[in-house]
Amino acid sequence: MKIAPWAVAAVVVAADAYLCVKNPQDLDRLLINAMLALSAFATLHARLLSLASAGFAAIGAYASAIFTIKLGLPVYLSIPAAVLACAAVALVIGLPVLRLKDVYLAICTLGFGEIVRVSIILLPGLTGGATGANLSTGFAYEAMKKTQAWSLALALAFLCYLFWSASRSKTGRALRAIRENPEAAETMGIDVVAYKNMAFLASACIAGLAGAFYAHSIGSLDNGDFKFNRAVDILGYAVFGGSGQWFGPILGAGFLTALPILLRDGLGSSIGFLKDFAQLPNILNGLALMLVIVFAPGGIAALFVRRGERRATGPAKAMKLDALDVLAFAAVGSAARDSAARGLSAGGPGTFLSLSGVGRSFGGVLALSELSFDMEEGRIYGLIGPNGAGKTTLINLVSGLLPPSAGKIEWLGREIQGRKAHRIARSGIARTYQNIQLFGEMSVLENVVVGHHARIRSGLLAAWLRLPSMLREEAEARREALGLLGRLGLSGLAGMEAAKLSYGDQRRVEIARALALQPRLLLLDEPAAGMNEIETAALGDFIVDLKRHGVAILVVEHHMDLIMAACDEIVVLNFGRKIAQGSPAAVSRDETVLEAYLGRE
Amino acid sequence: MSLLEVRDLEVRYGSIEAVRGLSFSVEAGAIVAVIGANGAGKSSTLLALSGLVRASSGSIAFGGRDIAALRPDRIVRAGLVQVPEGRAILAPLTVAENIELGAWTRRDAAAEVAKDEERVYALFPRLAERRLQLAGSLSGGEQQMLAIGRALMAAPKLLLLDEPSMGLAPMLVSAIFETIAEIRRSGTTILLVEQNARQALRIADSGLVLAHGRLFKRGPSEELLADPAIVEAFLGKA
Amino acid sequence: MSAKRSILCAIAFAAAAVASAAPLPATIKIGVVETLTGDNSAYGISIRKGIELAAEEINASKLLGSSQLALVVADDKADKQEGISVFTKLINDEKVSAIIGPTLSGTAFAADPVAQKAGVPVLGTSTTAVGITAMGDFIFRDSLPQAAVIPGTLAAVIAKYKPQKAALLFQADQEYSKSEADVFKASLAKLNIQLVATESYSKGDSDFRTQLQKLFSKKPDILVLCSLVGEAIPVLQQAREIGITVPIVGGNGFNSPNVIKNAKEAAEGLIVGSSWFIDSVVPKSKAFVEAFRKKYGGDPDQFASQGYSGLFIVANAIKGSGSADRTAIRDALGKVKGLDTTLGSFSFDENRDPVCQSVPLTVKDGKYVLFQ
Amino acid sequence: MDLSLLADPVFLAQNLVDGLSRGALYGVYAMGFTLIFGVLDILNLAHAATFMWCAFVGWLIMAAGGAPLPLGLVAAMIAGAAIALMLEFVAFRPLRREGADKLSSMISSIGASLIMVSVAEAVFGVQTRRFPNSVLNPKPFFIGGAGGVRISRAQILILAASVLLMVALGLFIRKSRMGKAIRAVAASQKAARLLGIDVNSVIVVTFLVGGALAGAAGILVALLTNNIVPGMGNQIELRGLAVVILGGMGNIEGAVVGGFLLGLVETLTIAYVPGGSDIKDAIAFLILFIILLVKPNGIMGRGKADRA
Repeated sequence: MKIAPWAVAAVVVAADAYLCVKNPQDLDRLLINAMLALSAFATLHARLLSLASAGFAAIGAYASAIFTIKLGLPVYLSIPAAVLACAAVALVIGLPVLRLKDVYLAICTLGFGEIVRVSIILLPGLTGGATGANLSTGFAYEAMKKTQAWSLALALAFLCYLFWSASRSKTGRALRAIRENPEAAETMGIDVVAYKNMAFLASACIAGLAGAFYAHSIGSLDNGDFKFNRAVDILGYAVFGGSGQWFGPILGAGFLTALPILLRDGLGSSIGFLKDFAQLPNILNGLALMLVIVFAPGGIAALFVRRGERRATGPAKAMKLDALDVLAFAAVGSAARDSAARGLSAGGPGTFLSLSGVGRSFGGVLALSELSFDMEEGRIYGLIGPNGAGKTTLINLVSGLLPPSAGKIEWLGREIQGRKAHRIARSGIARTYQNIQLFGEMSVLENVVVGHHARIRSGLLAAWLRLPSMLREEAEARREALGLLGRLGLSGLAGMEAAKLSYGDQRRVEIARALALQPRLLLLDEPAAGMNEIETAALGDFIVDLKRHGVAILVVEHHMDLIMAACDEIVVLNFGRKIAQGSPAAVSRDETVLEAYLGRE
Repeated sequence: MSLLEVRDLEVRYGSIEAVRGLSFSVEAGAIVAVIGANGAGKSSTLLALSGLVRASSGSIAFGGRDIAALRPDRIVRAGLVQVPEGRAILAPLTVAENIELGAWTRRDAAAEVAKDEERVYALFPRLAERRLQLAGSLSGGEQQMLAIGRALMAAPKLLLLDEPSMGLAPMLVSAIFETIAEIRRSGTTILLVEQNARQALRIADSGLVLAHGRLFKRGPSEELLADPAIVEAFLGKA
Repeated sequence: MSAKRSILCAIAFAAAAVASAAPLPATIKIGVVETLTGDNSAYGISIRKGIELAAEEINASKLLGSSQLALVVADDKADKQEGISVFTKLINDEKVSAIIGPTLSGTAFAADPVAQKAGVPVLGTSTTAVGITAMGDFIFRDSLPQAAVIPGTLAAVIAKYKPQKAALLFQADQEYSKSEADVFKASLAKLNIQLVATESYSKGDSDFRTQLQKLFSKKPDILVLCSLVGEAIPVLQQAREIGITVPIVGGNGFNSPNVIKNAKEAAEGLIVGSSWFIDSVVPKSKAFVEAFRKKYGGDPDQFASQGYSGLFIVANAIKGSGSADRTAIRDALGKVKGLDTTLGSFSFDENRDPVCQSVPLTVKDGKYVLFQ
Repeated sequence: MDLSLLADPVFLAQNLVDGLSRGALYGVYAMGFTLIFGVLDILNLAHAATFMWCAFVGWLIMAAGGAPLPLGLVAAMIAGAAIALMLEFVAFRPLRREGADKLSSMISSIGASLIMVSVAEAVFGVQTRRFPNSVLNPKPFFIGGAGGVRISRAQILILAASVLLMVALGLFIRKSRMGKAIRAVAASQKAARLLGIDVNSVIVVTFLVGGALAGAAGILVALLTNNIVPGMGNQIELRGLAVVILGGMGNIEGAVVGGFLLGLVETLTIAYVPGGSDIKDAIAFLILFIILLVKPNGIMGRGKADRA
């Protein structure tokens, strides 16, 4: 069923406007809920299923109440102070809690809310305990009431601006990438942990702000204000509105706040049989919730996205690598050299990549053991061996997704074993995956632009200020990415949603994305899987071309034609051990290799 | 009458047309290879045959009966079984349980099923050794064997194999192709999608060449292997 | 019958009635904001029944002459924001002359200031927390604060059982139960009874055996329980189940026909203090119970009674002031003295809190009787 | 620590009995919840409302209709299965399609829960409903004389039922043909489809079983606490979530073990920690925090690979 998204948004906005004109008290409620929804969005968007918003709102509410009543701080100071208190708590609990996944995080953060609630009860001197804190007799209350609605609206508008501008910057893109595929994001040079912490912190601060406003809007607090149901409601706003776009949660909060009020006012409670059926508005509310979510299962905001962005701009061209614009491509190579020179010139000659005694075990089973070999700059290395020989494990070790359990990996003269994957990616090692790991719901172009993450210097502040330098960098990144796509014959697909591409095209996008990092070393894990002989051969040519432009390559492949044609040197693994190393010709004659892997005709 | 008759099949994903008006048939007892470039619509065709994606138009007759609108489980029950790309084994279940579940749709006697189970373990002795191991702990090649063995348990009349050699070591690739040939000898018809086109055509009786969602060429394998245009576009130098 | 008495009482307001000559409007809207859905709706629904009964009687008896009271009922959902929203709606859209409610003190703390600011009198019929009426000169209540009930109850208990040691159970996260427990603690200290153990539970608990067992292990002479109606029943039953036989003194939550009906023999001997009970000999009360049974087919509880009386108090204030004007009603409410209600002779003190009787009761043979 | 109490063995034994029966109650509730999560990866937040409705159905049949306990138990389980089936068709199946956010199902279940609780309120009112003594004699047994350890019939029933249900469900999931199909669907719906398993009907069975477990939990909790109200679901929901996480999402035995653990910890906290009853709610989650820090997949969680 087709639903016009703008019509939905217009209906929600109109309903809310009507309500607020009719009953200005509902404006506070609406704005506070929208703010809470944004706080849930901040975490949800970073792939954190956190239900901590209610807990932080409680902290913000009580903190600002305490600052106002006990310390006599003016409201315009007590609210920011409360936000700072939330930030402090978020920093402390974020560290351990953010390691948890999905539902585990959700329940743990629910628990956090419960602990906050119990703490409120247990600190009667500070919070009034179970009997609650009452601001309504405090001097700040009346003053606050007068300014409440517009200061709240202003704060929300400001938050919206921050989210809007951030979403159109590298920060927003990085968060989208993390949402889609945190592991791939990490290997594209994005510090996933830092971003998640940032998102959690932002969520806590926004929730705290909303809570502080709540305290001053309501004038009294008790421990029941932010209990379990509230936490679920807040998450509901964000999901219902759509967690893909920043405006989704606001629409969601607008809808879900307005609906019960409209039902209440529309039905009244003094009419006929409804008189003794006070539950009817609640029942209809639940029904409406279910109906709407069925028609907009990705949330209201998802209705917007499905339309514009994801249309193919033309059919995919066959991979015509012979038409490669060598001159343009040279730019990639030289940039790669630049980036290498920029960051990691410390290494002495001869230590491009060196593995010595590297091993890795999983639950006692050795996947790799005692592996040593060196790579030189600008050469192509093939890594072959039977399934389960440890090839992908090796790639994971070099790219930093796994720490080795033994041994040393030296890259440009520095030991990098155990270093975080995003740092390794930034130092010039890019990779692709055996099972394609694209950011599926992002466009092909966006996927590639993610590769520019480390090179875009403009941070969040620049994005918020919309500095020209940041806009320029963004435009530049897009231009370069489009160029790269063009060279891989993918420019017609730039606007397509990556997940909708065919298997082989996805592989090419993955390679383009890796190249966007301007790597000195490219790790390719079965790049030709799903390609036919012709395409495989073209890929081989392409790899050789990359080498010519200064990129070293380690390629895992079962297509022996490609390996034999492209590689300068081949390493053969079997049961986690190196059984041979040498030129293609030598390896293909090696008895052990024939025995273990190639087989004899 | 052919075992499988596909007429004017179309498959769309939103605005993308993956398969456009494809017609072909598969005779009982044959191996038919489907080859073509990436995005030519091979996997989409198989998914439509298995009912995992709905054909937007066209008919699929299997054993004389139109199955285009049937649910996936009904299609399996009718005897059309697929081993999908990426194997789709049940990682948290044991090998034996995977095999056992392969016979889910069968209603014949337990003894028959048990006999088939032994046949599968005989075909893949590696699996017999690992009966109680979790399927997720198998190597890629063993997982492929398991996926095929499991599909055989459904006693298929037509077996769809999507890229069985993908990601396998060269030694295993030839082993898998040998197995496929052996399965055919036991009477099962096979529709084989392969990127490894040359090898696929070698064991197949005939081939279908797809391009951009359409049938580009069809014919006996030897003919296709000898066709310069096909060699140029899909097989590459030998 | 009852209306006659009300008219008699209203003579006290004659002076005010004469002062304002303008006739009362044909209908006078009274807002009723109660918790009608959710866990706490037992109170709200009960109050509403009492108020609606009162409205029928007032309108039928022409207490206000040709004027009729029209109730505008709204559900506050026990939610602060909803309470504020509903108050605003009633005040601005419905132009009510006065509001009765809300059900819970927490909601009152949020919503009453709205009425105070708009100059609309509010009468709480179930809000007992400290500080409710301190919110402003438009805020009244007819529910006795706990401090007015508990010392008397405990004094009666001491007179009979001479206890040395007491143990206390209350709900930690519930404002009503908590403040009731605080009043009990203060009163026990004043009466020189040692509080040997205090335990709590929280909302949602339904298994209290461990807490009771722990209290029991301290061998108290009396057990004080502060629970809302919902928990009162299982608390009582479980206390008896684990073998507690000492006298049990219950808070306000135990003063409900529901407790007797459901806890059955476990309720025997329970002692509660209350401004009202079902077998009250106050004449107004007898008539009320009869009328309530006739209309609803069940027994009223204390909340229904307080709601019923609440509307009568408001109606009498309207009659007294001879005006539906909000401020005039406020002024007349402040002057209510010795009004005959189901709660006995009723007055407001200078803090707009109720002054009326409170009696200790005990359960005997499945009925509340005076405790002696 | 309250040392005078610590020395009392009867008090300790009493607390163990009470703690285990409290835990059994959490466990039975959590079992159905975790089963549905394991298969569908969906938090069914209407599970608590299902549980509540079953308690009412049991009450109607036994207290109002005069049926004996076994009949009431069966009726409650059937009611649970029927309600869960309805949920699957109304709240979950319409959302089981491509492009649907997993969390959308959660929202839909919140909507369903809101409706179910509101309808119960409208139908039954919010007053406490109770079983008459004829249903289950509330007089406890005392082990070791009058001053000994008290154990009520309801406690015995719930302890026995929790272990029995755990074993039965474990056997069903591991050994039966349908159990294997359920695990197949849990592992990969696509793979299950390719095996010819009708995924929808397997999910229906899952909901039936999960609902029946909610029904059993509803009636057992109602018997133990003898306090049946429309809001009784809220009371166990949060604890249920904690228990499910403790045991590892989707792990049935884990849910029961987690239930026992939480029940014991809560009870012992109340019993032995001064002021323990004030902090018991926080203690449950503090322990959850600590356990998850050490074992991020729960005490019996072995990751998704061994789920269901």
